[in-house]
Formats: sequence, structure tokens, C-alpha cells
Amino acid sequence: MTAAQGTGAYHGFYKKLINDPFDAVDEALEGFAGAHSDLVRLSAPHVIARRVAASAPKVGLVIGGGSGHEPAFAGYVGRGMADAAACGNVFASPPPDVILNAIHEASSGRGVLMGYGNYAGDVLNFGLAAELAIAEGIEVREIRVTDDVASAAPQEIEKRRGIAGDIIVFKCAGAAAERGDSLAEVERIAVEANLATRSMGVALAGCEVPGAGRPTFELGADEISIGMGVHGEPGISRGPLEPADAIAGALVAAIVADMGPQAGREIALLVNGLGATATMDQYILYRGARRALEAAGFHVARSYVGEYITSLEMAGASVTVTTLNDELHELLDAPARTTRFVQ
Amino acid sequence: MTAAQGTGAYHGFYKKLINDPFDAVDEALEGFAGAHSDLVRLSAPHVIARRVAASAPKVGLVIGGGSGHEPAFAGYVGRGMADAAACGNVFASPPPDVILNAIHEASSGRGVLMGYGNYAGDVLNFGLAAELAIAEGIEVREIRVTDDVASAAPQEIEKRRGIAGDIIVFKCAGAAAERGDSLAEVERIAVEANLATRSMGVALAGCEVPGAGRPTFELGADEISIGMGVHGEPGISRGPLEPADAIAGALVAAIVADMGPQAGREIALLVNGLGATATMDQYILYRGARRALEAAGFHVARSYVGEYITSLEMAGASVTVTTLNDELHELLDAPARTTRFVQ
Amino acid sequence: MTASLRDCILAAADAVDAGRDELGRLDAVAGDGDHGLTMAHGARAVRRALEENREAPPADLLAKVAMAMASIGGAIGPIYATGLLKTAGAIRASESWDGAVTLDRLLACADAAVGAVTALGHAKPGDKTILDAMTPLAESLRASEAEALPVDEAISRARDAALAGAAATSGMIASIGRAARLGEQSRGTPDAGATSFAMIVRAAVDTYLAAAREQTSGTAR
Amino acid sequence: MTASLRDCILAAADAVDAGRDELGRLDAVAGDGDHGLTMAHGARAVRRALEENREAPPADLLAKVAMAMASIGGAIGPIYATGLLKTAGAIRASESWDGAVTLDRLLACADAAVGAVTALGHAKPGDKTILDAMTPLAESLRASEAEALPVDEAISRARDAALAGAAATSGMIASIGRAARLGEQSRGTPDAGATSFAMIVRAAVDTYLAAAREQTSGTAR
Ligand SMILES: Nc1ncnc2c1ncn2[C@@H]1O[C@H](COP(=O)(O)OP(=O)(O)O)[C@@H](O)[C@H]1O
Ligand SMILES: Nc1ncnc2c1ncn2[C@@H]1O[C@H](COP(=O)(O)OP(=O)(O)O)[C@@H](O)[C@H]1O
Ligand SMILES: [Mg+2]
Ligand SMILES: [Mg+2]
Ligand SMILES: [Mg+2]
Ligand SMILES: [Mg+2]
Repeated sequence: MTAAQGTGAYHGFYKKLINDPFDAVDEALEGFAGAHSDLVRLSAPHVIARRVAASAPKVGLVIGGGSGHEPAFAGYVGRGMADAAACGNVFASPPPDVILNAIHEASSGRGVLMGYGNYAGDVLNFGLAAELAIAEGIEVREIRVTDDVASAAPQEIEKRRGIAGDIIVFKCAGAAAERGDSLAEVERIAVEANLATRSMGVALAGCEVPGAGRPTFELGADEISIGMGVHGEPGISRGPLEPADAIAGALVAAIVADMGPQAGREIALLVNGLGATATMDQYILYRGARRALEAAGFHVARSYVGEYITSLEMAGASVTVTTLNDELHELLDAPARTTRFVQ
Repeated sequence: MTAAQGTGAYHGFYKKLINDPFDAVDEALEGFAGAHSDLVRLSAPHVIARRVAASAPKVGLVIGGGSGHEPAFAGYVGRGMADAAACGNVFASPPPDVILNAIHEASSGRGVLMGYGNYAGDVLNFGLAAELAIAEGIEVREIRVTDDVASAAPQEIEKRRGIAGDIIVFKCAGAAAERGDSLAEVERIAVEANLATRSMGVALAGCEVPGAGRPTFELGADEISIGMGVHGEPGISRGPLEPADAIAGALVAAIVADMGPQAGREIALLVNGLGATATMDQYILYRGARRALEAAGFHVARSYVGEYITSLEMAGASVTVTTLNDELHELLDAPARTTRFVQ
Repeated sequence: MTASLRDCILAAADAVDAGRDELGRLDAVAGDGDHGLTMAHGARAVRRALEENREAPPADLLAKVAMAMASIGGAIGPIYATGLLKTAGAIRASESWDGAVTLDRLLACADAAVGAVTALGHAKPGDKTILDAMTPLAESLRASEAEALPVDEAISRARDAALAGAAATSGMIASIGRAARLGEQSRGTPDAGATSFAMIVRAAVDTYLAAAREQTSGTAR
Repeated sequence: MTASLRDCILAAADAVDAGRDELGRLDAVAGDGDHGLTMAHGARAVRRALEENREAPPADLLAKVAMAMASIGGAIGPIYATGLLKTAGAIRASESWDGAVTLDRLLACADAAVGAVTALGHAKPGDKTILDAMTPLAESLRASEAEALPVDEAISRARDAALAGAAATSGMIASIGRAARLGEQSRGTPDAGATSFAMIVRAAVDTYLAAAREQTSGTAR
């Protein structure tokens, strides 16, 4: 029996406001559904669905993944974005039955698109859920987000993992579904948004899975990791801490190199805080990234700064760039009424 | 010359995504204004104003305080809330000339209400700014938010400092101004909202003023401080880390004791993350606080969970309770279109 | 009396709880650090399944345990689930299953499990996954069958093969799943999933063998 | 030649930069830790004011320096600003100010500054604020005037009084401003604002006295 169990406080590396680590996800979801009951409800264990379903049948959008990334994924359920979120245990994909329940919530006869980050566990579980749903006669497609340029070479783009680009892809797909597009159309748009989106992050300090008693990874007192993933997966380089502008420059350079020659394009720019990094710092990083992108000839047409998809109390941030065409631009700007994304 | 100066990376206790600490506030504001140029503009140094002024003359609402609390205060500028924010250096009140520039932005002939947390520096600087504005013929009133029950005894409520309750007070006052209320009315509502609002926070770990090279305060490996203020001002008790429910219970108990017998009342409940505490943990704390409040006979009618007013990368959170009457309820629910508060 | 399947499973659940910190630590080296907590969720779910299916025959019980493991999600949930489901299927398929533990039946179960995990996850031996503990177990059973060893001896050897297989993953470079991106850095630490599998096998086998020995000595007396 | 007011102010700005870490640390004990950064912002602003007002006479220059200090905000910005503004006023008020430093003129400045800070901040000596360094300085000048000491000797004593006053705040309990809530815990650390004031006074006075000594020895030669 570790100190992490039982009814006492949880004593790990980081001080956490949790009770029993076993219950952290359930309690956070209960809190989430209670706080935002005007927008969502806990429709089944680990499933957050819209409070009120769309009035007319539409393509359903189910999103999901492991927990510990709050406000993702439940924070993007609502009008104009997802119909339901399937929430797993911490850093663990939701199981097929949870995903299937989410599909049931999202399904109104016009098919369901499942959107998730490209991780082995998610691929397995969403795949199994899709089989179950298809056996029930529900048409299901999926989009695996692969925006993290640090996670695989360009020729292996299908191996890349999904990080903050999730939000952009889900927003575009959700808006397409909301305006009544067909499943094939919504899927096409999701694929297009994913291909247009690239991200790269920097980790400054680790995070701790509740109950683990120690951080998942540790960096030296002055060390950072560029390209590290949201669960602590290694990145492209470890090195000493640099000024924000230098870090922003490195992230942007990697993204731009991966995009190929696209200068002059309109882009959306998202700076995502991973959990512990100050909001002030996020805006400083945004400024550096924007300047670097403008110097590279891009026009920043839309910006998002904040904690969109976190890794518990991990310190660091990521930069996401989406090249926009008129359609993606319009879909990004379409109204949304979710807990975390309101416009 | 310390390591913190010059063009190299900033090496302090926490790894920060900043450049020269001297420039942190200016760069963050440049980033903020750039990212949210659809809603706001940097109208003068350290002043964030609405992109588009209200179409008809209205009472102006100027808010402000030290920086390092992002998204406060600039994040609350926009339709339905503040007209301008005056932003100081880190943890330092803005100076009178900055506040006066904000007053000029906010003034459209029907007077200006200044809203700020009750700190010595803010009282001095906003007071001087008001004198300057009054000398120019602008009618100015002020509301000093005093929601933190840990900061002074009930009989010295005017000595209490303002923490997350700022947001509730500014929202109600902003909505009243937006619907066309007179300056006296807007002031009355702000006073009422402040009196109806009580907060109490818990600090888990410190934060570092850029350039200081060390945290403002340190807590033991297992130590927390209940009632600690957003800049590290001491609270009512230090003790070992406890489960989230116990902490929520302690915060709620202090708030409820201070409110006196009000069971059965409708309340708004705000759980505010201070910077480094995981969003998951904020929802777990919310759940505990809500249960404790319901057990005490309150009805939670409105909820807000997230980082509304931070202290750089400080770990911890606060609980804010506002007893609602029909008017405050309606004002809280009125539309708002700011960067951080959209509804 | 022989240990019931139920006792073996319970012992495995206890072993997973006891190993929770170690599993989390191993997964943190090359993965995302959740394997301890995830498997502990699995142990809870499995205990609940045992509780709710007190009268289920072995194949049905294993199917319920498989569903319990599926319910934990992650990469590991479906992997354990599919392995257990095919094991249950192998038991059902063995004609006139009378509860007797025989070598060919055990081998059929192990092969079914290895086949299922391979089919689902597309890993091969040497990729530094759970398969590197599962495959040696199956191969050991196959060798024991060829040598016509007594069942208990074969089971004991199979357990040791799983443990050795898990330990040997320490020398491998991860090339699949979340850990793959660490490449060379993953060498020197055993794989988390292989280790949890070896823990489970050891606990279940030791429980089985202890009861079997007790029965033998009881019969001898 | 005597040190210009400009030289004294520049020396003070350098001292504040050099003391930045210490000021931040002191403020962190009982306050919010920003006094180092805030005063460093002040030093920058003051240098810019000197740069932009190269020809300003002393009173006007001090008024510009006051505005520079006001621009840093916080509690400390208005406090330094009002003290400096009233000092500038006292200089202007002294009839036929000819640039000569006399004891009565210095005392009038010090009293004006103490009065202004008291009027703005409502602190009293013993509250553990900047006043606990400012007041001893003024009292020392008053005593020197009564004794009719030479100006340079009086200035030297006044500096020591400010330093001693700042050091003595270590024994006090904060009872005003942000630090007040720490109560007993604030004892044992000097007040940040009193310390920055003493730093400034020391740098300015030492610069003045060094130049004065140089002049004297030059005259003697
Ligand atoms: N494709 C696969 N085939 C076989 N085993 C795998 C595969 N992917 C992962 N695993 C096993 O799963 C383990 C990780 O489990 P866990 O940490 O619970 O899941 P996750 O990878 O989702 O965090 C690895 O150590 C490995 O043994
Ligand atoms: N009311 C007051 N009267 C005189 N001095 C004060 C008063 N309030 C604060 N101070 C001085 O200001 C110093 C703190 O300055 P600083 O940290 O820059 O401002 P803030 O308190 O806004 O963070 C204190 O150490 C004290 O000397
Ligand atoms: Mg995982
Ligand atoms: Mg301050
Ligand atoms: Mg894992
Ligand atoms: Mg201070």
C-alpha cells in the first residue's frame, strides 16, 4: 500500500489538489459536468455530451483521448464543435465501450466522425469502437490528428502524434458538421485541416501521473526539451534554457521547414500552454512566434493563446500553425459554444 | 550585472519563457494586443482598450492592477465588461498616467468607474489618477474589491485585499454599464457585488517575479498555505498537504462562516487556478467546494472554473462565492465579449 | 485441492497492485508513466468482475476478465483483453474441457493469446513489448510438450521463461508504440508491459503450484 | 569641482541596479518580491529623464526624476515621487537659490520629503517603511544644524543616520502596506523600501563627498 492510496493526502513530487488518485478522473468529470451543466452533461461514465442535441440531424463529431489534458477533450463539446467526448483514464485512451457510448450520443442518423490524436492506444480503442458501431449500422469515419512535426519525419507523417493541432482540426470539422455537411465532406475537411496544421512544443519541466509518486520525466535545472510530446515523449533536442524569442524562433523554423514554401499564406497561430507555464509567458512566446512567422512572410489572420490541451502540471508550451484557405478560415470563425471555445 | 540581465536566457528558480525580465510586461502586452486585435488594442503604453468603443455614450469601466495576473486584467476588456485596462509592472500597480490614459479611453461623457483590488499601491495610484481626471472634468468613482476573507477580520472588511472576486465584481459592473445604467447605479451594483462576494485561496508553491532569481516565497515539500494571497502574502494557516476535499471544505467553511446565515441562497461559485495547478485539479477542487456548499444549504446557480486571475506560475487555487439576487444573477448572465470571458 | 482459476487471478491482481510503483517508473523511462495506474485500474476492474461472476465457468470467467481489462483503455487494455478473450476461446474450443490442466491445452491458450496480441498490435518479438514476455512463455510450453514434461514442471518453466523474457527486454530498443520514439534511450530499462505480464504470470503460477504441492502432500499423507 | 546633482542621481541609479537582487529578496520576505525589479525600472526611467533634461536646473531636474519614479507605479512609485516633488518645491521656495548646499536648505528638503510621504502613505515612524530611514536622516540634519556642524560633516552623518535607520527596521514589525499581514514574521529582515532609500542616499552622498574632498585637496595644492 503506497502513500498514494487510502484517504490521506496524495504525496507525490508535485503538490496536487486531488483525493484518491484512482478517483481523479471521475471526480474531475463530475466537477466539469456540474460546473458546465448549461452546456454539457455526463451522459454515461466518462462520456461528456451536449446538454441539448442539435435540432436537426447532423453528422456527429466524437472526440476523445486520455484524461490529464483538461480542458481537452470535454471542453470542446458544444454547439459548433463536438457532440460528445470520450474520456480515458490519465494518459490512457478511453476503452471501446466508452467511445461507443459517445458515438451513440453523437449519432443522429447522418454518420459519425471520430477525431483523436494519433497514439497507439487511441488507434486501437477507437478502431474497436468503430467496429462495434458499424456492426450496429452506424456509419463511422475517423481522423487521426498528426500535427506534431517533432514526432516523425515528413515522409512518415502518418506516424506523427497529435498535440494542440487537435483543437484546430476539431473546430473545423465541428463547424462543417454544424452547417450540415455530409459525413464525407466533414471527413474531407478534417483531413484538410490536419494536413494544413503543424505544431512543435517545448517542455520545461515534467508532470506526474496521479499516484505515480514521481514525475514522468525530469529535465535538468536549466534544461529544456524542444519537440517533446505532451506526455513527455522525447523531442528533437535537449539543451539549455534560451530566451523566449530564441525558443519561438526554433519552433517556428522547424514548422516552416516542414511546411515547405508557403510564404505569403494566411495562417492561424495557436500558442498552447501545457499547464504550469504562466499566461504572461505564453503571450511572450506568442509574440516571438508571430514575429518569426511574419519575418518568414506569413500573414497571421487568427490567433489563439491559452491552455487548450494540457499535460497536467507540465511546464512548457507549443506553437501550432495552420495554413488557411477561405473554407478553413470560415470554419474556424464559425460560432462555437463549448466550455473552452466560445465565439 | 546579474544573469537575469542582458540578452541571454533568464535563469531563475522557475524556467520562464521570457526574454529580458525588464521587457516581460511590454512584450506580453504586445503579444496580447496582437493575438486579440479583433477585440482590443494597445491604445497607449500599458493600456488595453476595446477595439471598438460602445456605440452610445455609457459609463466607462476602467480596471487594472499589477501585471503577472494574466489573463487579468486585459482579458476582461470588451463588450459587456471593461472599456480599458491599466496594466502595471509585475505585481506593481500601474502609475497614475497609465490609469489616466485608460480613463480617457473609457470616458464617453457619462463618467467612469475604476475597479481594482484593494492593495496599497493601487489605492495610491488610482487615487492620484482620479484626481487628475476629476481636474479635467471627468466624473470618476471607484470600487476597491475586498473579497479575500483571509486578509482581515470581518469588522475590518475595508482592509481586505481583492483576489478572484475581482472578476465577479467587474462582470456585474460592466454589464450594468453596458445596459446604460448611470454612474451612481453602476457604482451601487459594484458595491453590492463586492459585498456579496467572498473568496479564500490555497497556495501550494510559489512564483518568481521575473528577474528576482528566486521564488517570492517557499513552502516545504509537503506544506500548503490556506488563505495566502495572490502575491504570496501570508494566509491564515500553514500545514501539511491535505486531500482536495479537505482543502475545499476548509476554504468553504471559512467563507460560509464569514457570510453568516445565508443557507438556501442562490450562489455563483468560481474556482480560480493560480497558474501551475492542473486544470484537472481545479475541477476536483470545484467538485469538493460545490459539495460542501450544497451540504451547507446553498444552491449553486452559476459556476466558473479556470485561470481567471493568476500569479505567474504559482501553484494553488481559490474558491469564490457570490450570493446572488435577481439583479446580480441577470448581470452575471448578460452577454460578454472579452478575450477571457465570452458568453 | 488445486487452486481455482479465481485464486490465480486474484493473486495476479494483488501482484499488479504491489508492482504499481515499479510499473509506473518503468513506463516513465520510455513512455508516458501511466502503466502503474492503468494496471491498478485493471486490478480493480478484474476484482469487481470476479465478484460479479462467482459462478461462471473458466472460459466465461476469463471472458469477463478480458472485458474488465478492456475497460481500462490505453494501449494495454485492448492488448490484455484480446489475449484473454482468445484464451477463453481456446478453452471453449478444447473439446470436453473438464477443468483438467493439460500441456496441450495450455499451449493452445498461449498460442491463441500470442496470436491475438500480434494481430491487434502488429508488434514482433524484439520490438520491446509485452510480446517479448508472452512469446518465450509459449515457446517454453512447446518445448516442454515436446519433451513430455509433467504439467507442473512445464508451468514452472513457462513462468521462468516469461520472467526471463521480460528481463531481457532491458537490452532491447523500443520500436513500437509510445516508447518507440526514445529509440536508443530506451535500452537499459525493461519494458513496462512485458514486466506487468511477467508479474501476473508469476503470481498466478505460484498460486497454482503452491496449491498443487499442498494437494500432492495432502494426497501423500 | 563639486559633484553635480546629476552625478549624484546617476550614482544612486547604479546603486539601485547593484542592489536589485537584495531588494527583491528583502521584499519577498514580507511583501510580494517586486521591489528589486520595480526599483530597477525606476533606475532606468530616471536615467532616461536625466538624458532628456540635460540643461534643467536642480529643482526642475528633481521634478523630472519624481515623474520618472511615479511612472514605475506600485506603492513605492508615488512615495518616491511625492518625496522628490516636495524636495523640488523646497528648493524652489528657498529664496535666491544659488546652488550652494547649506544645512538649512538641506533640512528644508528633508522635512518636505518626510512630510509628503507621511501625507500620502499615512505611515508613522516604527511602521517599518521607508519613513524609518527618511526620518532619522531629517533628524540628523536638524541636530547638525543645532550644533552648527560643517555641511559635509552633517551630510556624512545624515547618510549614516539613514543607513542606521534602515538597518534598525530589521527589529520592527510591519504594520502598514502589503507586508503588514505578516506581522511578527516580518521581524528580523529590514524593510525593502527603507533599504532602497538608504542605498540611494549612500550612493548620492558618497559621490557628493568624494567630489567635495577632491575640490578641497585641489584648492590646498
Ligand atoms: N503494438 C503493441 N503491441 C504489443 N504491445 C504493445 C503495443 N503497444 C504497446 N504495447 C505494450 O503496452 C505497454 C504500455 O502500456 P500502457 O502504458 O498501459 O499504455 P500506453 O502506451 O497507452 O500508455 C508497453 O510497455 C508495451 O508492452
Ligand atoms: N504607506 C506607506 N508609507 C510609506 N512607505 C510605504 C507605504 N507602503 C509601502 N511603503 C514602502 O514601500 C515598500 C514596498 O515597495 P514595493 O515593493 O516597490 O511596492 P509594493 O508594496 O506595491 O509591492 C515597503 O518596503 C515600504 O518601505
Ligand atoms: Mg498512456
Ligand atoms: Mg508590488
Ligand atoms: Mg503508458
Ligand atoms: Mg513589493
